[in-house]
Amino acid sequence: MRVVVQEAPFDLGKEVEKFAGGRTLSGAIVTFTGVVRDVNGGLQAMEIEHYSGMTETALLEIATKAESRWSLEDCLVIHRYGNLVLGDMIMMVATAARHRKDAFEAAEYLMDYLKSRAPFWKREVTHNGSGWVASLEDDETALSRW
Amino acid sequence: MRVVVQEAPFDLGKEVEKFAGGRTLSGAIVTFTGVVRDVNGGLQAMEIEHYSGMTETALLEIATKAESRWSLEDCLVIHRYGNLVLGDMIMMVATAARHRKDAFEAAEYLMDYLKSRAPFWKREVTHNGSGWVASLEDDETALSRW
Amino acid sequence: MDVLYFAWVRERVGLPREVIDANLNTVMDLVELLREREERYVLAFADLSVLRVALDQKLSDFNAPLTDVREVAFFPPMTGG
Amino acid sequence: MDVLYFAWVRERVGLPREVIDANLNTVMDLVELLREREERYVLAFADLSVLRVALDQKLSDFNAPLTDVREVAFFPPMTGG
Repeated sequence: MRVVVQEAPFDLGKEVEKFAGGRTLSGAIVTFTGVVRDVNGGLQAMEIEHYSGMTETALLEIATKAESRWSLEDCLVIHRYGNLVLGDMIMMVATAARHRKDAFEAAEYLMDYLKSRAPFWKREVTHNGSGWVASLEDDETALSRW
Repeated sequence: MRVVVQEAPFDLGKEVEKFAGGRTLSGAIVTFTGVVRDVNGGLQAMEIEHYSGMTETALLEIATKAESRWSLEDCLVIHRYGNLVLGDMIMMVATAARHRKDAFEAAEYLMDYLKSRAPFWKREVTHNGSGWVASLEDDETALSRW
Repeated sequence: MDVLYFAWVRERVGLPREVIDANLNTVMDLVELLREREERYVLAFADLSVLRVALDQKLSDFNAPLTDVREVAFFPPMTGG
Repeated sequence: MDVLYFAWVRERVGLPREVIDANLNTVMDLVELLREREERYVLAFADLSVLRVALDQKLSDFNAPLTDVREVAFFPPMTGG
């Protein structure tokens, strides 16, 4: 298990290669990558604030729960904070399991919990000003399926 | 949409980087990678036979169905055939969507259909001989959820 | 008509592909014709429930007509992914 | 006791962190104390249903006791991922 919180960009290709490479027990590797996208048009940048200290603890707790709940060989969470621009990669998760069902479900679980239980807050900067991204009802209800 | 059937290895890191890079509409990228794993111990190699011609058509059909069913910006399927060894990557799929639910579901759909509707047959070579991998009841029933 | 065999069907029949010229209505007629020819076909087509058939590279079934079909393929359930 | 504010709570309060020394039973008592101090706290804590609280970096709730707590953080619902 590896959990990383950093301001610097990460190299998605290298991280995936490193995570998936050399595995002989896991038949299934799933990754999710979150990208800064232009939801309503006019997005220029995204600022991500986080609660240093609590973030790392929360991510480790979420990853530990995923590993105890599914049969995983390994899992990885990388999440950035600070200033990002359109198209930048915000975060990624990766899971390795013998069976694809475990790898998929664990990755979805990690994402659902990251969305509303890890202390990050996004602020969007557009041509017209800036504002905090509102949390979605959907994200909260997504947790109820686990 | 891109569908590739090849004997040569593919570079997972480069493929993921190329697929995910530069997107400004998709917030969610999901990938699945299948790796040659040692199920029962003693696996030395895996040989993958395929039905050249039908394979490409079947993969395109599966990918087209995924794109019509979910709101995807793009999807990618790479599948190898020939001789592979333990730890080799067999195949990968990638999906790009605005929302993570679409990206996850479409990737799972692609995998479920690849497993039992694309004309590939795996043969495992172990210390004790070799044998064709049996299809799983589970893989057939997995299709019924879509 | 080209007839193709894959995986253990290919191994039991002993060849990957052959040409069959005969006046046949359905896939089942082709199976019967092959079974009557030699023991190895009887073995390959012993249990049709574990076999799949594709007509001109599209999955089909044993009751399908062979009208205008140029390529028939027999194989076990697929194990891709 | 350190009190931390994040995102728009931080903006409304006007600072990211401050030290509060008082004899308080629960988180709610701390909220009341702050609300009585200045208008900006009234604004920040106007609707508790859109606020979350963490005690010593663990998610908690407004009825939780502050016994032995060294760090309280207030913030809106999280939007990670």
